[in-house]
Amino acid sequence: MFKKIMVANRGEIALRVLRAARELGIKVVVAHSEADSQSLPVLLADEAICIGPPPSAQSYLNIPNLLSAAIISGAEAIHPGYGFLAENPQFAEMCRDHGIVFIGPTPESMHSLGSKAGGREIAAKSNVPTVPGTGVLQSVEEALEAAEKIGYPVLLKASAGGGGRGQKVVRSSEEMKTAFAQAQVEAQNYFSDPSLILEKYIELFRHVEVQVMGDGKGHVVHVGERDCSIQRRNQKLIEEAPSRLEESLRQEILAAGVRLAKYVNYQGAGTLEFIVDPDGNFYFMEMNTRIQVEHCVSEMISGLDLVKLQIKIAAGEPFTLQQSDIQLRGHAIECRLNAEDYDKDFRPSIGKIETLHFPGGTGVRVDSHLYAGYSIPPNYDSLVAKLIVHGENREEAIARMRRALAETVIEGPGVKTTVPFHLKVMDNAFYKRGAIYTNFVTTRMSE
Amino acid sequence: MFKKIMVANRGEIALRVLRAARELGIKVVVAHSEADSQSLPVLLADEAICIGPPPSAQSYLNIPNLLSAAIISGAEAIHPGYGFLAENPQFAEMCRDHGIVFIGPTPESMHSLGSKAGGREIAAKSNVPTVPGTGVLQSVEEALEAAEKIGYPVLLKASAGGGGRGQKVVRSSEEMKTAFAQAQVEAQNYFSDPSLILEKYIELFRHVEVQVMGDGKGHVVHVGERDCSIQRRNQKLIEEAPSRLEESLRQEILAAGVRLAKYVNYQGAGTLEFIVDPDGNFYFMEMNTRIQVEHCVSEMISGLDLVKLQIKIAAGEPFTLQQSDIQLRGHAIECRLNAEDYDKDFRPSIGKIETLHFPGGTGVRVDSHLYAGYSIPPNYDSLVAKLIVHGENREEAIARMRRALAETVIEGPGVKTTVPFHLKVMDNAFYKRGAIYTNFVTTRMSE
Amino acid sequence: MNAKELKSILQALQEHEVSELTLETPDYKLTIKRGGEVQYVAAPAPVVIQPPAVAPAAQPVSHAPVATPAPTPAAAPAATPAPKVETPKEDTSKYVEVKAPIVGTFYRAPSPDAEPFVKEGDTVKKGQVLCIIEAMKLMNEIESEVSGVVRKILVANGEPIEYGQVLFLIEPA
Amino acid sequence: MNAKELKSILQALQEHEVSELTLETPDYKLTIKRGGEVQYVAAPAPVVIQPPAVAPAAQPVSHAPVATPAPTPAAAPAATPAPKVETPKEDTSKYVEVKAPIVGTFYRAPSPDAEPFVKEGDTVKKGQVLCIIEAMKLMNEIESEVSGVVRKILVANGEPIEYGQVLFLIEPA
Repeated sequence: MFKKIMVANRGEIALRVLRAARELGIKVVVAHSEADSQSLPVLLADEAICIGPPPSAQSYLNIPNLLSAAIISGAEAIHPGYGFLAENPQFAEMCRDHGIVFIGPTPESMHSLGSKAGGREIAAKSNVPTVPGTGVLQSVEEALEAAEKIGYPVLLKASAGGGGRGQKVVRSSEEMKTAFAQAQVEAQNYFSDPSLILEKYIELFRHVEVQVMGDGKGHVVHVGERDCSIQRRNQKLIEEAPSRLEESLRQEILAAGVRLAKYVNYQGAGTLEFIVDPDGNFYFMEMNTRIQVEHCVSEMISGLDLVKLQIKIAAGEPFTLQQSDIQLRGHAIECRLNAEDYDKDFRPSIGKIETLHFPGGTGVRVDSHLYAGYSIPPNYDSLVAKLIVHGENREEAIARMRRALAETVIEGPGVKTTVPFHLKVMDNAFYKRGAIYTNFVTTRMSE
Repeated sequence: MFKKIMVANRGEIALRVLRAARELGIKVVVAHSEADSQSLPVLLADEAICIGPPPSAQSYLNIPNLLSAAIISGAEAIHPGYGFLAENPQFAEMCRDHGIVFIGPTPESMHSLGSKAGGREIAAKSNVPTVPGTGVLQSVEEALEAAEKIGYPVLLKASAGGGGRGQKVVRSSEEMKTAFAQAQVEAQNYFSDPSLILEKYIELFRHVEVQVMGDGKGHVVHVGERDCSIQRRNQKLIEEAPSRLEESLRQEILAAGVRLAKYVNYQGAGTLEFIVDPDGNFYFMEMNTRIQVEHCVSEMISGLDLVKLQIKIAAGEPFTLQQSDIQLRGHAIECRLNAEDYDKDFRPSIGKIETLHFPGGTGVRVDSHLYAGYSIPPNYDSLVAKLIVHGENREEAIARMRRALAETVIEGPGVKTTVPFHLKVMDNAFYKRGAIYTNFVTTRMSE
Repeated sequence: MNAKELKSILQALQEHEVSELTLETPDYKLTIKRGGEVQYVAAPAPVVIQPPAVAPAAQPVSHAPVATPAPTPAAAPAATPAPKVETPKEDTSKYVEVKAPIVGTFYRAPSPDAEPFVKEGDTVKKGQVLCIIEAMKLMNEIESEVSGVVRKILVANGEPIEYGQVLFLIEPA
Repeated sequence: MNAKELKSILQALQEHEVSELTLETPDYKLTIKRGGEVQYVAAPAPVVIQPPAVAPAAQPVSHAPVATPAPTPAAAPAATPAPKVETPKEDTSKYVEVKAPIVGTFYRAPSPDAEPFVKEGDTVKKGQVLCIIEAMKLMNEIESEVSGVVRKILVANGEPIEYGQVLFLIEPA
């Protein structure tokens, strides 16, 4: 096992990794920007190294500084968390070149799974359905032709994309030309790659994803699936496990996820995202080759520590966990508490936390880097806490989440959080019934 | 189901009951003394009623005021928590007389199980072994005769006692006369009843207890057992579930617990305490007819909410949970954080909490009524927080507890907690091996 | 001893205006002098010296951690009417408060049809019954502990009252 | 005791107007004197003396929620030597700080046997190489941004340095 690892991330996920490592007896170096020098992971770290000024591009995305920090501190491995460099094959490769273990999949599988087109190809080879669509399009003419075959509406997507960025719905051939040009520009801006693909656009669907863990040698297990349909502008806000799909469909999707991950000899923690339409058709979307924000709900129902498993697999420990060892129990829900003002269209809010009180009691878990006196820096994303609950069933989990949200106090001058949004969802009749598609926030919350 | 219940208790257990009730959609009245008017359960309550001045005798033990409070607030039931009136059959009876449901067993079974002598009799009838001993002793001569038969050392105990109070070890006939008189006085002082019983004194043993839930009509299930051997002056400090007993012995003890509880048609949550000697002999000690401080470890391994079950059973809901429905998973540990100065022989410490930070993350649960700005009143016991962890196995649970303790900050002028004690236990080689008897604190922690 | 511990020691010194501290433990020895040998030597000529104002040290406002809506005391204690702003002439500080010694229901009269025991403005004698508190079906008469004039009756007939709730204000004779 | 801890101790001393501190532990002995014997001697003419403004104390010292033992920065940033108390004549406020623009290992000389690029007291020109920072096996020369005199070298040869760490103090010409 490693003696020392470095976390190349910030906020709650840096703390999450630190906790897992500490429980394994591993020393933790936290690499941080100047804006995060008083952050909780830094304060709790065994060592902390400043790797750049506040802007991410110069710190959390600064590969030379991150590698130097790992080298001078003697860290044997780097955990990239999520976001930043977590899915950057080049970074993983440079880690390898410098004799540092990248806690994640190989650069090769990141590369092949990292693009939409690559993912579709692997899905086809492992017999996992994908949304009818194309490979990389060479021209708008090719796009028009493909759209005719598939039938409108269609979706233009950046081949290198993720997180819903750079996507455009096209409802007719008239719209195609402009949309194609715009999508190219966006793809270039967001992902430095203008390549586009085209897919059938499915308007109403659930976002269901399968959590897998693999040893890189063909052994893969799933840790159940999650429903992440409560989204706003393609950003997930609430996740739950298990999904509310009927059992046979659940099992089909879980099997498809494992099949694909086995096909690529996947190593470490990964997530296969599917869309599931109201008729029970499911399509593989993409694989996220990292730990995800919402991994906690899978931990709650399985009792496993997925980040520890990541570290153990990366350290070369034999991965002996069998599918039959994994017993899922009850129902878990996660609410992402963002520092945003729900009453003002989720406008980001920053400031110093003066009063902080998190809920406790049965079945309540809090993952947060906040502390009383901490100032939320303006440089990064707005996630400040994850509130996760577990109950015997979905009904109890919802009641518990409502109770826990009502106990939560995050206060300071100018600080607002999305707690009111989540309370509203927990009281929403559609949500309670489980009638949730990805358009929930826009169609089911107007009153 | 009830629409409104009253909590006749304070501190973390009042909060625990409030949380369970709130998740069930029940309004909660918190009865409180003048010293607790700013306590967290009072601040979170739907209603709060002051029932007396700070001394417990005039508030939390003031039956007329408590009943009046329930009546004027329209509460249909009273949850007594633990301690105070939780095991007072007279209170339970008066509740019944006033048409208020006492959330707990019937006054009759509390009465019969409440005394040592009664408990022994019931154990004998339900074929559960008890420590060789006597019924209530009429004289010191009778005590001497019994001690000769059983063999020294023997233990004199208050028949009405509990919590280790009013117990005396007698190692020879010479010591008996004085010890008998002293024990009588103590029994009178603590329990208003000088009746004594005598038992074989077992020096080295584990304290193992079985959690049961019954519907009052003969259906009883167990929720596993707990090991509570880490004690100081007969007060539990650390509890864990499951115990480290070998499986066949575990099953024997669990079966004995259920058998006894079934024999009395037990209703609600109860705990059967056993002592288990190094040779695997086990003896029933007594039954606690209430929810216990350490119920949380059983919740962690079972995923059940025992306080909700108590409320549901009291409300007359059918108790359909079968033994086969209860799947225990992993290992849980609870550390009781008391406001005591470990460096100064656990001297109580009171004061205002200025800085408070509780740990979070996977498998960590906190039950505490503390908040930043709260002043610990000097009138009640010193328990300020329960830190509970769950892990895949005992080793992970210990590592997690160590990690969680290290993240805990409870600070204020003059405020000390037992966190350092618990950290020391988590690092103790005997503890890690599980070589724990009730003399652990006195014999295994000197360095 | 780490930075954080030291910080809180320093803060305590400042709060309590301690100028010197020596602390020896098995682990360390600590000596601190605060304020130093700062001397303000005033010259013979007229000067205005403003000594450093001791900061009224940061008393953090203790926000109670409650985000839930305010309690809805349906049948409950609450009902004490909002304290009215007294006119300057009325000096309530001399009034004696009669508080509820038990929890129960407040009645101003011995029976629904009867006259109240007392009204505002009445003169009462020590030991005179002021009201009844019903608790567990028993009627408990509450007597005045002083002689004087009833100035305020703070609870309405039939209202539930909690322990220690103020029922009457009496101006002693 | 590392740089970060020392920093926060120094900050705390300033906030709480401590003039002297001595701390002895088995590991180290720390002595700090701040400000010295400050004397405000008023002149004979009418003057208004404004004593040092008390630190805006209302800033609650934010106790970071860290109960864990102090970091053990084995190979880590740390090592900034304790700032010495400057004599009144030495006004460090005019010095220019040369900070590390990258993370790496600090070298004062181009090779182990060579002379250091600069020594304290040396005069340097803008653009002159002051040191090397090795990062990912590359040697990065760090040049002076001003002309002046090297007053302090704050990092020892071969030490690891983090981003933004102050390496040199230069008094501009």
